[in-house]
Amino acid sequence: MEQLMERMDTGVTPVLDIEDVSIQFGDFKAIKDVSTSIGKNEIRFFIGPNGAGKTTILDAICGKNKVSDGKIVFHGDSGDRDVTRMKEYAISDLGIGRKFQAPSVFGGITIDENMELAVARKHSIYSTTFLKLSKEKREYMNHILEFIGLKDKRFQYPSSLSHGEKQWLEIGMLMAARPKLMLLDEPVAGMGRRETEKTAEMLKNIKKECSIIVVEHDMQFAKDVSDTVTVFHEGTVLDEGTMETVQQNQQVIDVYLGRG
Amino acid sequence: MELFLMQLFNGISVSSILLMAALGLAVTFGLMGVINMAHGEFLMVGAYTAYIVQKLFIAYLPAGVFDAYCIVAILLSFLVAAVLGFILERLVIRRLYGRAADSLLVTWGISLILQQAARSIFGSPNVGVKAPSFLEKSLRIHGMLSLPYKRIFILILAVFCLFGVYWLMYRTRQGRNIRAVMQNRDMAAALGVNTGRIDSATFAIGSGLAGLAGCALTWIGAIGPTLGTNYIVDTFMTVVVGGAGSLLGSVFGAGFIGIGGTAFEFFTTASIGKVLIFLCVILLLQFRPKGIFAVKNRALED
Amino acid sequence: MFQLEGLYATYGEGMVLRHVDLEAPKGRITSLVGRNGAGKTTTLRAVMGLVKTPQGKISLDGRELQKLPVYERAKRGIGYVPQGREIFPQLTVEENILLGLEAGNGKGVIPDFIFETFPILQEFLHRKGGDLSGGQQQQLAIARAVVSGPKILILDEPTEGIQPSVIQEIGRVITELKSKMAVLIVEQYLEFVLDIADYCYVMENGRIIMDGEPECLDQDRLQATMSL
Amino acid sequence: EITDKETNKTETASGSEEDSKDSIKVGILHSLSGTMAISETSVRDAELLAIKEINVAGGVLGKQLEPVVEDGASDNATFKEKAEKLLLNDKVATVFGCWTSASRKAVLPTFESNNGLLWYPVQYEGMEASKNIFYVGAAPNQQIVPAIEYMNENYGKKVFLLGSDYVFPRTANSIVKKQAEDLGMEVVGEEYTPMGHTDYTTIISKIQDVKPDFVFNTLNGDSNVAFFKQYKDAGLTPDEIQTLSVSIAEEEAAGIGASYLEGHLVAWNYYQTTDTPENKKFVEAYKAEYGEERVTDDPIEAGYDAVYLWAAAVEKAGTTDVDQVREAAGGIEFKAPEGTITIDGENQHMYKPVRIGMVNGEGLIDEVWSTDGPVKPDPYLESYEWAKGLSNVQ
Amino acid sequence: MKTMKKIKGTTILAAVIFLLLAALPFYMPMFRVSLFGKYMCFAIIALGLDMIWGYTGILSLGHGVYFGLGAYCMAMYLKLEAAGGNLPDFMSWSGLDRLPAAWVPFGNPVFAVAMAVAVPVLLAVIIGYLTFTNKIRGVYFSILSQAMAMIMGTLLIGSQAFTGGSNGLTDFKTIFGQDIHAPVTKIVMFYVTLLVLVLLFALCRFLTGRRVGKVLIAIRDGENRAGFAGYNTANYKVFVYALSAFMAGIAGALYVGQVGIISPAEVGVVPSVEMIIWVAIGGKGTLIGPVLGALAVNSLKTTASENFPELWSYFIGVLFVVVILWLPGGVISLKEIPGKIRAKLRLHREETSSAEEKIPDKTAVRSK
Ligand SMILES: Nc1ncnc2c1ncn2[C@@H]1O[C@H](COP(=O)(O)OP(=O)(O)OP(=O)(O)O)[C@@H](O)[C@H]1O
Ligand SMILES: Nc1ncnc2c1ncn2[C@@H]1O[C@H](COP(=O)(O)OP(=O)(O)OP(=O)(O)O)[C@@H](O)[C@H]1O
Ligand SMILES: NC(N)=O
Ligand SMILES: [Mg+2]
Ligand SMILES: [Mg+2]
Repeated sequence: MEQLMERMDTGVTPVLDIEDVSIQFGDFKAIKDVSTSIGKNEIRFFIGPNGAGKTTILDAICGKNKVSDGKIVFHGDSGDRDVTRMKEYAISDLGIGRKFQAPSVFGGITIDENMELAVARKHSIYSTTFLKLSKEKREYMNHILEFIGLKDKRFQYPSSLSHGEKQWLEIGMLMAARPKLMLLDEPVAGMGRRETEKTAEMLKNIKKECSIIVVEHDMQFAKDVSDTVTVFHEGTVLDEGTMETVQQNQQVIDVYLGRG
Repeated sequence: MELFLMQLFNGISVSSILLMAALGLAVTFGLMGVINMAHGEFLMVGAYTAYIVQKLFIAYLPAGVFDAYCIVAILLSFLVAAVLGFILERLVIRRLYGRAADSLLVTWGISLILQQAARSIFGSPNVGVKAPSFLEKSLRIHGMLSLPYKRIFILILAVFCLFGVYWLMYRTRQGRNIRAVMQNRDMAAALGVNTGRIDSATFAIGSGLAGLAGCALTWIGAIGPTLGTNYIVDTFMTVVVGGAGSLLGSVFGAGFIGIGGTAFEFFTTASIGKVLIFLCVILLLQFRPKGIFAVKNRALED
Repeated sequence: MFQLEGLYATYGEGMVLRHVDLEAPKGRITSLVGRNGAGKTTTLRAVMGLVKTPQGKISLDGRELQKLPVYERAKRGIGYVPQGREIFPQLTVEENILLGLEAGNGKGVIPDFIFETFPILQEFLHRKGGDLSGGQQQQLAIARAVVSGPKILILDEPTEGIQPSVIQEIGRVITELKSKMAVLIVEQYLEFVLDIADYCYVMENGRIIMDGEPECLDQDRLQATMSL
Repeated sequence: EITDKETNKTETASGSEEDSKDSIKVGILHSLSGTMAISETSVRDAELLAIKEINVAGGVLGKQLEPVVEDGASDNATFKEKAEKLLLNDKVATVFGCWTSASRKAVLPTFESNNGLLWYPVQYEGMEASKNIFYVGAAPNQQIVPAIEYMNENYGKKVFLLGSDYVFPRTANSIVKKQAEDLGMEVVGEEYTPMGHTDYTTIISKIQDVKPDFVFNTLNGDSNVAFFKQYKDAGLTPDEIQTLSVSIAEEEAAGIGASYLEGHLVAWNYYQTTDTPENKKFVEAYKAEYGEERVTDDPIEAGYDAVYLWAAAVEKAGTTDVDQVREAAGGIEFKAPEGTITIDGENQHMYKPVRIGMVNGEGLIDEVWSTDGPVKPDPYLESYEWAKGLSNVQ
Repeated sequence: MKTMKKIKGTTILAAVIFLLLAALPFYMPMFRVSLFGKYMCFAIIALGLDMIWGYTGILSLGHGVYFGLGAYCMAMYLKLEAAGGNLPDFMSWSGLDRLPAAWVPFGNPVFAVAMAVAVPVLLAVIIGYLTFTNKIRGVYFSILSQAMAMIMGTLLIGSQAFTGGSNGLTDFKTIFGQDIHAPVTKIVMFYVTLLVLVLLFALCRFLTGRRVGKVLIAIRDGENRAGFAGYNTANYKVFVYALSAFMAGIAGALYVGQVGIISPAEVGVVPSVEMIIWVAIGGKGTLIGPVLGALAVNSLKTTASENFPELWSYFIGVLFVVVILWLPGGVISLKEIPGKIRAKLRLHREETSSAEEKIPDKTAVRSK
């Protein structure tokens, strides 16, 4: 709460407010009364023990999970919208993009076509039938392909990529859509240090255009890129603040970081 | 009232027959994911087996022991269909795991072949099978309310098979292996499960159950090359309404279609009844897109 | 002693492994590192028999495995933790572990040390594997492989998605296990793996390009390979 | 090129020029696969038997008959395709075939537009008389109408109509309803079940509920087996509620099992037990050809008759030309196993005797009543006052 | 580059097939030509089915319904024309004495043709909208569609007075005033069908080449993910489902004119499955595959059943099994065999060469 006040004071406008959200599976409460808010151009990390509820809350933001209580309000161009009752594609159209924990790209079309679907902003049947990608969009797409190192493989099918390469492709697709809010679930899992650093760099770059929520267990990476960190534990928020302050919290060390 | 009770029993009895006919499919389709269009032909194989057993009894054994054919027929119809299923799995089905639609087409082809084979071997016309005499009577309760022993017997048989399958699948190591293989073949193999053997065995069990059902069907219906086609759609509906992959679902599906169908038929006609119950199936799926007892799982939502 | 000699592997028409030689004796943690797409996963899948190996030898304690079916290799004592977890989503946690136990012809009870290492598995024993969180699934996958008591444990990026405190725990467990079995581990998390490994192979483009004890490896070259 | 084909086509299948060789092609078109194969394969067998006998006896016009067999596959469009193939490609002199009215209706335009000839061996609902078809089975007044009269006199006035859901039963029952009205009978139930329906418990409950004097059964195929097995299971016997079936002959009876059918009634023109010298010969020949196990029945016999009738007409015409054969056919008599049958030159149906029979313990059928002699065919039921309005075709 | 080349190969194949079809009346007897007219109708259905199955991953086991609706609409017109102002024969013996109101407008050919297209599309939109927004997928959708086929068949048979029951509608005399049995009429209908087939083929080519085609494939590969990427997948599915119904409806209308009969036996469960088989045998996920499949399977079925009237089921059954098992991509995938062999050879060469040279290479960089 204090955090929130602080940010309000500094005049940072939030893009997303999670208000008293609870999520239940049967009689198991995976998320209990969680509130937080993500500011514009902020990179927020959600960290916390396995099973704390990080993926669950990302699922809720992008419409994959039903929220049993509370609101998730997105402050976009079209005003404030509660996304808890919206369909996935509509949420996506608001400008919320999502990368999943397990890499998932479309296997039946080439890497190039995967990117093409992602980069297009108009999603109606009419536009996918009659409109071609603008030159600027194509260039942007080429740029991303280069950046994620898949330019040479662009006419191949994603099935021939290794795990790490698929992660990159998915991040690339996400970037291509230029969302206002990006949700990244373990984007650097299975990546080498070098790739991780490259990802960090990239995130800092796109942060200029959007806000990002990252779920990650790689603390080095978190330190490098996070503005603020929310620590989840058993479905509640244990702590929130900068990486430095959070790292000092004994509770966080006990349940999450360990002695290292 | 009497009519109502009679109708209720009719519904339950139709349900038990459906369940009996669908159990094998619940295994091969629900569990293994093979859209087995030849399921009906496994019913047929069981039915013809019962026919042959009966012929042999009449030809070689004294009339006094005729009724015992029933036990032999039940066992043999299971075995013959299971062996056939085993062979088919080894030759064909095993190349189709994970290719549901292809399995549909191939088994469709197999069903054509099996039907024609039945025609070549037994001729096109139906053949007659007599039920054992102790099943030919009915338990008269009151007035027109009487319960044929056949129906009661099939009900018991269906329940028995249901529990057998449940026990095998959820209470034994084999069953656990079967389920593991069906969910992730590579990983099951990497844990030392002989997936090939499990696949054949499971398909054989499913086919055997169909054969057994086919034997039971000889007491109440026709035995001919096209026997299977009469049941194939209904049995698929049964498995799907309840939720493929759930045994309880199949029980529900059989009850829904059996009791609902006979009720509709009672108040309208057989044709309209059929239309109405299928419409209900379509409607129900609107609310329960994966069947009533859909297996909910985080990992399954791609 | 586990050995790969001149192993080749193909995916359909693409050759992925070219002449891989590798040894992983009991009592030592052997690691295999390399960039994304180098062929590490393919190597482990080849060991397990999940990709085609047109040429080369795979042997465990002198017995050749490359002609055996997958399940037979598991029975001969390979425990496998695949990349991407591959738990059985509709089996309960308990059933998942029991499958592992039976792979090693173990019977009945799940040994306590599993639950001591991964307490969450005890708590969720009867939950469906597919409902677990990513990290929980990873823990389950490791538990499932370890519980079979294999002669060699092969792990593909076992720390992926696991919280830091549990990673330390996993490191400890693996170190303990090496007295009982050979361990071959594929990792991107270099700090972790170089810390626990006794011997290290570096792979690039489907070939082993260096090997040695972690301290002895040419650090510049290693860094260059990993970061290219 | 195209005009070439055109002339080719207008020549059609009459094909008297075609059989300048020493054989005459004749078509046989029945379902050898699919649901109707149950009934139709045996008719095909009978037709082949007749052809064989004729060939042994020297053929027709001194030429051997060469059967071309096609499978209608229980599908109307396939029947039509095969009919075209037989007429246009094989240029057969005539075709023996079909069972269901649907298949006959499907091929009718083909036979008419190509001036082909079809010999149809099965009893049917009437209301049709194409000059390209000879109807060897019973018209309604040779089966349904007398059967209802018989039941009315011997069993009572309350009738329950049960049939398969397709054209023959529905149309037959609309005739029965008119007739019942005329006779002062009461239709207490009317049910149709889809082809291949397997459970009759609900309908049997309805029958038990309304207690008719008899059930008039127009079920076809598999359904009969289910119905009669379950009828008996419900504790119903012919003594309690009699049934009369018009689509169960000896072959179907064998498939149902005598124990379930014993005592039930059927109506046909012929039974295997029919006592004529011709029938003795026919039954013997059929069994010799296809096995002791096999039985003969009405459609089988009609199929057999059809071949002989056509052969006689051709002999009389001295050619296989369709128009001339049709011309010659009127009045031709044939000593058939069922008794003497005569072609009615006007509507191309047969004069036939009518017989009510009862299924016995062996699954064979014993005659319990019959007309004195052949009955004149009346496909449009024009001689019955009550049947007015059933048809607008005259 | 590679994709360009692939497209070219199939284009040539398509062109060859269409040219062969166009030339058919010049080298085949008339009734065979009519048969191919029928097969082309089937090819149109197969093409539409491929759009929903091969591309979008929706397996419909009920497309006989849409085919039937198109066919029945057209057949009602033909039947009225044949009746020449009288009540169609089946109605009178089924107890009707007046033409049902629903039949009346079908006396107008334009209305009938419009309905042959509109009714299937409308039904597909309704069914599609409900099922796809309610997320009925995979085999559940397949079985649902099978239930539809069953319902359709049963209703058609059960309402004999309105539909002709199991006989269906047949015995047509004229179409648009022309003798329906006249060779000229038949030839015209043949070429109209071919033209429609080519046009629809081009339409599908256009769609699959555009981004919309990629979206369909994306839906097939991961519907949820396509949704997260911002695509309203239900809309796309309704669209493509309606498109396939549209094509089936047109095929139905063309079919009735040429074959001269439509009956419940042509629209039920069994024919619906057969339609799927044409697509699979030809090769789903390609456009020329299903066309080829429909033509080939039906020619083969005809030939086999003519030559082996009692044994043809064996041939067809074995064919399905063999093709699906050994050519999962359908007969169209035969064209990939040379490439596969080349790749195998390349692999083999690489294997042997690297086996020889790479060993010293490796020891050279070994560093300890
Ligand atoms: N569909 C479900 N049914 C039952 N339990 C569920 C379901 N989804 C999630 N859970 C439980 O909710 C808890 C939170 O899961 P979640 O995936 O959000 O964790 P997480 O924070 O993302 O963990 P990780 O870091 O391991 O990915 C876990 O204990 C998980 O088992
Ligand atoms: N199924 C497949 N079909 C074709 N090629 C594949 C397949 N899987 C992997 N490859 C290719 O094989 C190479 C090695 O892949 P592998 O998965 O073994 O890499 P890795 O070293 O495990 O990488 P990562 O660290 O990203 O998991 C990659 O270049 C990849 O493109
Ligand atoms: N004509 C008949 N029985 O369909
Ligand atoms: Mg997670
Ligand atoms: Mg890997």
